[in-house]
Amino acid sequence: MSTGTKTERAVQTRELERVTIRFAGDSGDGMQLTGTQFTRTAAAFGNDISTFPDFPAEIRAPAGSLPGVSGFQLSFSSSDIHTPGDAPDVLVAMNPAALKANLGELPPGGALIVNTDAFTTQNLAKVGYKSNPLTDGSLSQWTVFNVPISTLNSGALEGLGLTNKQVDLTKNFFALGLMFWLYERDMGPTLAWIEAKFAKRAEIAEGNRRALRAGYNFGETTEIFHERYIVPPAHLPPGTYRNITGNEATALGFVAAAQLAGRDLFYGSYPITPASDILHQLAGYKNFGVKTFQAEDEIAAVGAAIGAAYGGAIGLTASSGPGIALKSEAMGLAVMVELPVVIVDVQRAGPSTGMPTKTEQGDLLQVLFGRNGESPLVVLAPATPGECFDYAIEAVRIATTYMTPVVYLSDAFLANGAEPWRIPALDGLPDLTVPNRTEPDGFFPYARDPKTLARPWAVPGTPGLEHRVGGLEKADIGGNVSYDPENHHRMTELRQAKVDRVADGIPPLEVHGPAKGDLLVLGWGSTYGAIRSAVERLQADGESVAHAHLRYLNPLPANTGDVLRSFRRVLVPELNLGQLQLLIRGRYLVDAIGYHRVRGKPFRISELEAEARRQLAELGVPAGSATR
Amino acid sequence: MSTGTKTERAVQTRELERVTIRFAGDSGDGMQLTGTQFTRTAAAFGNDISTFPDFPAEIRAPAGSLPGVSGFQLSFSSSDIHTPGDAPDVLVAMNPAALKANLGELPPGGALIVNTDAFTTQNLAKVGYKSNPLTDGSLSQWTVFNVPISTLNSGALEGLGLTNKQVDLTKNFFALGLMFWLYERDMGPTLAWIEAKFAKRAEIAEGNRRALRAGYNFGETTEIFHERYIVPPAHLPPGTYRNITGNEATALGFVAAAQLAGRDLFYGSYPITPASDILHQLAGYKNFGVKTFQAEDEIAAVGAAIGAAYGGAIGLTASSGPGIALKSEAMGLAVMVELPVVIVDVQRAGPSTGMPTKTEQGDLLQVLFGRNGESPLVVLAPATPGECFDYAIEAVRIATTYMTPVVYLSDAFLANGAEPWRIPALDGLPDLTVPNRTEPDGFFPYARDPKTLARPWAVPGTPGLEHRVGGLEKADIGGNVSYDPENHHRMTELRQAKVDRVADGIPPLEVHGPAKGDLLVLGWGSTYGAIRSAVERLQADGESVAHAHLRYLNPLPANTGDVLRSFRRVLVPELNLGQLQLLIRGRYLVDAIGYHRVRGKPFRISELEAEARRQLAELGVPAGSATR
Amino acid sequence: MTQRDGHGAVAPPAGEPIQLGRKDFVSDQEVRWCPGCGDYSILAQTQRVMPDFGYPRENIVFISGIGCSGRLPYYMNTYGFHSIHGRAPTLAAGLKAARPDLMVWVITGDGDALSIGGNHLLHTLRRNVDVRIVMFNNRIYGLTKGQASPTSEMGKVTKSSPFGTVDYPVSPLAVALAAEATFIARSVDTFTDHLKGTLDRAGHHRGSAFVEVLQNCNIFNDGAHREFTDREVREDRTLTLEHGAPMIFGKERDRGIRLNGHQPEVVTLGQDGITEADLLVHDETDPLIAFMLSRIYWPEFPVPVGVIRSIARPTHDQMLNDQIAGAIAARGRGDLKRLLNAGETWTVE
Amino acid sequence: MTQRDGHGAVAPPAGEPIQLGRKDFVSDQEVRWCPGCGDYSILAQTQRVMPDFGYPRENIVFISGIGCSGRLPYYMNTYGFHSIHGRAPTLAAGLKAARPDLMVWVITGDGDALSIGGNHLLHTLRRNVDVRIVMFNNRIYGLTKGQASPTSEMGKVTKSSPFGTVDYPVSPLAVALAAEATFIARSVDTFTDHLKGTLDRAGHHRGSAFVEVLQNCNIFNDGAHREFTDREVREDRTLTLEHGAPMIFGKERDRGIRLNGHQPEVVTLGQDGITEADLLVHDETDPLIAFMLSRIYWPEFPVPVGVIRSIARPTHDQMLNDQIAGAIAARGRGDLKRLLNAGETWTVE
Ligand SMILES: Cc1ncc(C[n+]2csc(CCOP(=O)(O)OP(=O)(O)O)c2C)c(N)n1
Ligand SMILES: Cc1ncc(C[n+]2csc(CCOP(=O)(O)OP(=O)(O)O)c2C)c(N)n1
Ligand code: SF4
Ligand code: SF4
Ligand SMILES: [Mg+2]
Ligand SMILES: [Mg+2]
Repeated sequence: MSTGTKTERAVQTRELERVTIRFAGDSGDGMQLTGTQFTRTAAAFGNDISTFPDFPAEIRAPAGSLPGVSGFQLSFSSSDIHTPGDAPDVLVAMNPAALKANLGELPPGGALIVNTDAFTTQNLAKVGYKSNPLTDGSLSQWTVFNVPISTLNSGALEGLGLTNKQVDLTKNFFALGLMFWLYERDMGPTLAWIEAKFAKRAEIAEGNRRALRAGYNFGETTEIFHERYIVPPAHLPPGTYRNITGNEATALGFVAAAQLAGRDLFYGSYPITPASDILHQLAGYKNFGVKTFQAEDEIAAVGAAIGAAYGGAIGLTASSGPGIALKSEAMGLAVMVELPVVIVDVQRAGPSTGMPTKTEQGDLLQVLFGRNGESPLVVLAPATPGECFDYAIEAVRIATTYMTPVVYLSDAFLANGAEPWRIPALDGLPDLTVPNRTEPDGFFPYARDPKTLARPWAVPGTPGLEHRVGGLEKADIGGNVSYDPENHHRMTELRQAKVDRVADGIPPLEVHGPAKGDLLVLGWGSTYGAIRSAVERLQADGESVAHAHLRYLNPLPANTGDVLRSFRRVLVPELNLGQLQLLIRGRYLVDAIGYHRVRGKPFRISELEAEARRQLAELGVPAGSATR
Repeated sequence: MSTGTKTERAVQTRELERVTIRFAGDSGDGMQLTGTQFTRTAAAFGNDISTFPDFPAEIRAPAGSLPGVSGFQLSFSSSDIHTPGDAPDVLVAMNPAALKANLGELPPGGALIVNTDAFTTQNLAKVGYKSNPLTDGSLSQWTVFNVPISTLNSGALEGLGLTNKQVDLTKNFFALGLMFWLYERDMGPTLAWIEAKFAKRAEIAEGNRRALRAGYNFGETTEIFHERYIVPPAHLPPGTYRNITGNEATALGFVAAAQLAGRDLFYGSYPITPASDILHQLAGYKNFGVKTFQAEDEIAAVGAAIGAAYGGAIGLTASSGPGIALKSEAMGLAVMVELPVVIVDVQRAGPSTGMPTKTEQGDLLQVLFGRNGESPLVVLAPATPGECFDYAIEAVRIATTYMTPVVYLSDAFLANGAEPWRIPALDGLPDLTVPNRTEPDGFFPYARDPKTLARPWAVPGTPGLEHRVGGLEKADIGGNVSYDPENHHRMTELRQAKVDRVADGIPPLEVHGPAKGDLLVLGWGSTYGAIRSAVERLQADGESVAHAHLRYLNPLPANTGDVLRSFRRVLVPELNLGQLQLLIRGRYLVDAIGYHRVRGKPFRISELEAEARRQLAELGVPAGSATR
Repeated sequence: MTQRDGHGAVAPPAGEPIQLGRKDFVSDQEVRWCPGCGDYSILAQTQRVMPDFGYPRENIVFISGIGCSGRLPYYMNTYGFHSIHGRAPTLAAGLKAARPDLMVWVITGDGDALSIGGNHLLHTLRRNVDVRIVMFNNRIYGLTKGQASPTSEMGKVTKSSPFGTVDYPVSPLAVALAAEATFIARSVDTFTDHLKGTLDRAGHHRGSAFVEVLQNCNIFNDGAHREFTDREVREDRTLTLEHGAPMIFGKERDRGIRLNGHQPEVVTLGQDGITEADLLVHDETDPLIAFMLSRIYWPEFPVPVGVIRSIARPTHDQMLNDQIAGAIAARGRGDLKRLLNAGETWTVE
Repeated sequence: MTQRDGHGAVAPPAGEPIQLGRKDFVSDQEVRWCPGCGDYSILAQTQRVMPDFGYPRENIVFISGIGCSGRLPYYMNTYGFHSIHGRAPTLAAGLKAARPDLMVWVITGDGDALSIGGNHLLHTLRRNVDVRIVMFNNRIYGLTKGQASPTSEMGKVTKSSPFGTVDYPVSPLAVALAAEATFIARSVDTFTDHLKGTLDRAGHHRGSAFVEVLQNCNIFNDGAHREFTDREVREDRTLTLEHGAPMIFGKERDRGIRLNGHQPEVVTLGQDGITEADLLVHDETDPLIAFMLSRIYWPEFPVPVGVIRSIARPTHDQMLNDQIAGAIAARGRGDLKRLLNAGETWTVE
């Protein structure tokens, strides 16, 4: 795993399989940008990557305060990875607050690069340090690199004529440059980025360039580092790649889906963290015919999406949990009028306002059941940032094929996390065209396709199909308002049956690992990476453990029950108190065990691994000696 | 069961245990009033009664049309009854539409009293009768009494100077009078009602009196009836009784609860069928200090209730399914701020606008799960109109004891159905006083009572307790905003634990019938009467069948699992597609079977009986030979 | 009259002019309002006026909320959507953005539009979404059987306010004006020709048109507007507005509205030497006149009916679609392949 | 000044007058707005003005929605409730109805109050709920990082409108006036004394008081109001209102507002023989003046600041509680036993 080489300055270069870095600083320190630049560079180099941006709810919390700490963790690797890493190998701490907030997660022996200039008495006091940790010996279990980043950086920028504040704003690039040196990375992509970004402000561009180079050169010249590290490119499947976050992939996926369907995309939305970026992005795609509508609230947003779908467009709306709660009455209307509306829920930590920037999987039962009456709709959940693209297309396919609202569950971790994404070839994407009804003969608004049970999409403007829809119960086939008791029962069952039919057209639940065995770990959504990694560790140890990950939450794949019953035990880790677990137990009467953590953070691989081992132990499987 | 006696005109009087009458006519025909008058009279006479008003959504649908038919079914009995009867013994049909809409439910041999005057060619055509059923022989399987009600009635009112329209409006009282004669009832209560109601309009009062008497006298003098019937008083437990609908009992219950708590009742609401009557009623109780607030929408209504609870009042709001959907975001706020708000959901048939005047149990999962994040609250459901009173008090007790929002699930059938209600003695009602926090020493907004886990109720106006609450996650004990990951997990668990604690203070789930056996029929809410009646029929046949009825849906009574596991099979009949069933299966891994009908109507006893027999047969229990 | 009615009438589709009559707009559904309800007349005028717009039936959509008024779409032989309480304008906004070729009407009630739906009304109007919003104002909740509405008068005894309401009523016209609606009008269910004429103007307006129709609910609020709409008194107690004409009213056309300072007052022509020239001249483009008209009411004043305001402003869907056309012109029609491959990419062989 | 400020000031509790200072209203929470945000000044003035009302701290409640503005209650050493987006007025209405003894403030933003919460604002104001609503208008969504708000100017480029907004902005004052708010005022974050004075007037008003505070968001909409609030220009570009005084403005106090017909215009004193007597005199009770003031803005006009409107109308909680008192007087205090036993009853022995 490590091969010694030499640089000019007789510094060792070690090869590592995987490195996890966390940049942490004040929200004003540009840590998100720093992390993103490193990520781009690593991705372009060919590493597999995974990132976890973690920022405060405050726009600008008081400088130097604990709530103001902004962090960006990225993991890059020469092998296939699924998560941004449980814990950093290297922590870059730009001030005492960043140190205090993050140190607990740096394992003993981990490297700590500290901006010593920020460790002033005042800054230390702000976060309650009684003495300076850099000097009081309390950091002895870590490998500490003390770097006066601010001083070195302002030295490098001297004479440029920038204000102190402007100079200070570049110090993150000094840190970035240093990390580039340490991991033998090319500064090219970042230099190009600076060029483009500050095209009109030459001195700022120059400042950033100098800061970056100064950091790099500091690594080159200082004596404090004895090793550099290289993480070789990963063996990713061939193709053209880009880096993508879940929100980006979601936006692109819906643009693509609309194109594949040959229809306009109408996006009605009201800003809310962490869904807003979808709006920002879609608003820029005007030349794709994407119509974005920032509504007065979430109800108006979904109402407008329903109106657009009624008119024949792809009606899309997105929000996060609190906004989804507000949309629920109108989602029920979409169920009743059977129109293809897609509702994206980028989940965040709840209940209520909760912790708006943090992740959670708390809305599964809300989207399944949070409407009056029997109101079934389809629920999908992509598992990785890249999959967000695929399931956007899938959501539109299902919505238009079955004439049903579809909920698409993302979360803050997926939304903001990034991974390399193999750009799909256009001809590999499905044809999503479905015809509008145009033939007046034999037209009935609630007549159904015998296979899909879809009713016709009969859009205004079509001569001879004039008809009325609405939220009152409809007569089967004819579609007029009906209070007939048996009709209501039949329609209620039909609406359910239609959603159940979707199961006919989806792939079976796949099992990663043995098809039968001791333990199945069942997950959904963004916990994919952590579960997969934990399961692979156990599998590497020879345990009879498998991973299955649901992308379809309603309806569930037809083979779900069989899969569950093929294992002695089923463990369902969720970032909630057991929502899928309840569903699985209720549907299949399988005594699924839950593992629940709601900390606003993704799972750590290690905790899932430990929990799985605990379950195996309970089953009486001695560690490492599973049936093979 | 029947003893022949003679009246003057040599008409037989037969004694019956139970009679079910359905009055049906145009919505303008006053059928609801007619039914209510008969109900009052029967109740005051001492019968057990149960009623089922069933009216159209339209205010006044076109006269004589099918959608305009309004019905009122009542059952009165000399024994304990639980439902308004599966099918009427007597159908009073005021016009062809009423006949057509109701005939299907009149069993062969049933009595049919028809207003022949309304069977004009035009009226027949309106509802698609090709020929007159009164003369074409199609009614041969029923006992038909042709009465020219309109003609007879206008004859009786001649000379009073009323307009034709006014005269026509009294014909329902003619029908009522006739039914009073047929069932040997005293006209006194209705005459008194007329007196009071039309105190200021003497000629209208006289018109109604004459119509009533004319109907009665018609029975006395006509030759067409050969028997009269008497249903003796029931053996109800001693006490003072009144007739009460679920909505009335709900309103009274909350007024009583507020008095018992020594606090003001604040009721924020937005009108919606079938919950509006609670507003109408509470708005009249101003001298009880009840403050009603007709808000601009359901969100404002629950927001205001939260504000009032924050101020130390009993904060109450009510709606039906669509309005509850709108309230869901704010209900999540109530969970987060842990304030005692009670949310009443008078369920109606859904999804969406659905069938607004019809009943259903479709909102159980909505109120349990229809909020973002992990957002637990308490859910109760009274089973009979009378219990609506008790559970209003219970809802307030739980809300204030545990400082938690409580959902109270009623439905259209409970809301509008009536039964005799034994008025409770005041000293039998619980003391609901809970102190506000006043002591500043050691005050923390989120410190918890060790037993109930309730946080203190610290209302504005209390010196020294100034503090801030809100929808962001709170630090344990201290209550400041906290983004600490472990704190969020702990608080999420604490909120859940608090709701779970409620189970410590509620009665165990009772089993009516054997404690162990073949079949348990498990229900909740307004299906109580039908289930109980069906189970009693089976028990009378010696089957090993029991009935258990949940009033507490969250948390479930502690012994629920044990009860379920004491039976070979569990049947869960619900007016939805299996909501409690899913919950029970998921929680207890019991293979509960569902019986689901969503027809906007209560269950028939007979269908539940049949279903239970089917289940027994599947278990291999030969009919009538169960283990005893 | 420079600025009135925007960019001319909403354009019906090009091609053969369509010859339709009132009957063509009558659906096969049985009408289910209470006998005597004012809604019948509004429906009749709506059906009568439709042929004037030259749209084929299939290009016309009626969207309603919940309330008695909300049933109207069932009776129109066009496309129709009976949505949920208060939200009809949101569906209309989405539909119109997606389908600028359609003529979209919103049918709503005083509760639907101003209570639960007040915010959508405000925002739809301020955006100038190209829809015609017809609000049936019976000053009561009809469908839910008689509770107070936001236009119910203070102190009104209703089912929900047995001691009288304590809520000050809102003026629908004032709300529309605050939203800077580009077209605001009022008519009365029983003023059949006036109503038809008003709907006609609304139908030809480009942008949001808000029409308040005073409507009688003979079941729960009978006679709500009777005092000034009854046949015998209506000419004396209403003020029929006409752009560019002085504000004259009365059976004898001898009374008028004059500004005293900037306050309106009722004057009698011929008295104290007052002539037509002293009267306020109605100007549909003048916001201060619109404001004044939104606040005068019986009994202090005659009730203004007709077009209160009509100005031009680009519509929401037009601007939205212009942006799209502009973006396509500037950047070319979006190319999916290019989009997916945008930004930094790298290739793994 | 007859009708102004209702029934006099909101009454603080009787008893010993309370001596509190600004510091008493500073909570122990660290303030977390961006450095340089206008919210700091609004907070400071709010804390400064509190002692003037004579209420003990525990009788004051601040309720906010979501937004940067929504954090204010954390910093006030009173009772506070940080509710959900747009709904603060609803909580305030319930609280005030239940507890008329409390002084209730609502803190909101332009998005919170006028976008998602627009309807609650309208209804709270029309009911004259006795709360003071302070709306921080930075013409942007701050907390969600820079989307357009309902007060963002047309065409504004924001994160959510990279091609410029197509939504016509609303005037908060016009909405308040349409709701017949009994108190309407405007001030500016940096006009510290004026702001304090305005809050003082609002605090003493009985009934709904709506105060728009123009606020700078230096992160997402820096300089939104700079053109007329910068120290050098503010006197020339704002119009400070005073009841009963002519509308004069300008560093030299040589400019004024005059009505031309019923249209406002800016005039220069001394030019064309114009004197103070020609100018419009501000009258806080005159709705037409309020309407006119709600529509004039920079650059065509100076921006009016101060109390636009102040009239008297009974408050919602007062009427509600009067009904209760009346019912008790008429029927006696409700007797639970009698209530339960009301109507027809019968006894089974
Ligand atoms: C979310 C929701 N809340 C409440 C209702 C009940 N509801 C139906 S119509 C209506 C008010 C009707 O009043 P208005 O808009 O004036 O119409 P009208 O019936 O008078 O024509 C109400 C409260 C509903 N259907 N949905
Ligand atoms: C139901 C809901 N929708 C959306 C949001 C997200 N959100 C929070 S604040 C805000 C707007 C803030 O703008 P404004 O009211 O102008 O306040 P400012 O931050 O500018 O002070 C939004 C959209 C939310 N918290 N809840
Ligand atoms: S209730 Fe009133 S508004 Fe509704 S249909 Fe009847 S008369 Fe018309
Ligand atoms: S984002 Fe704007 S409004 Fe919010 S705190 Fe920062 S400067 Fe103030
Ligand atoms: Mg109405
Ligand atoms: Mg703002």
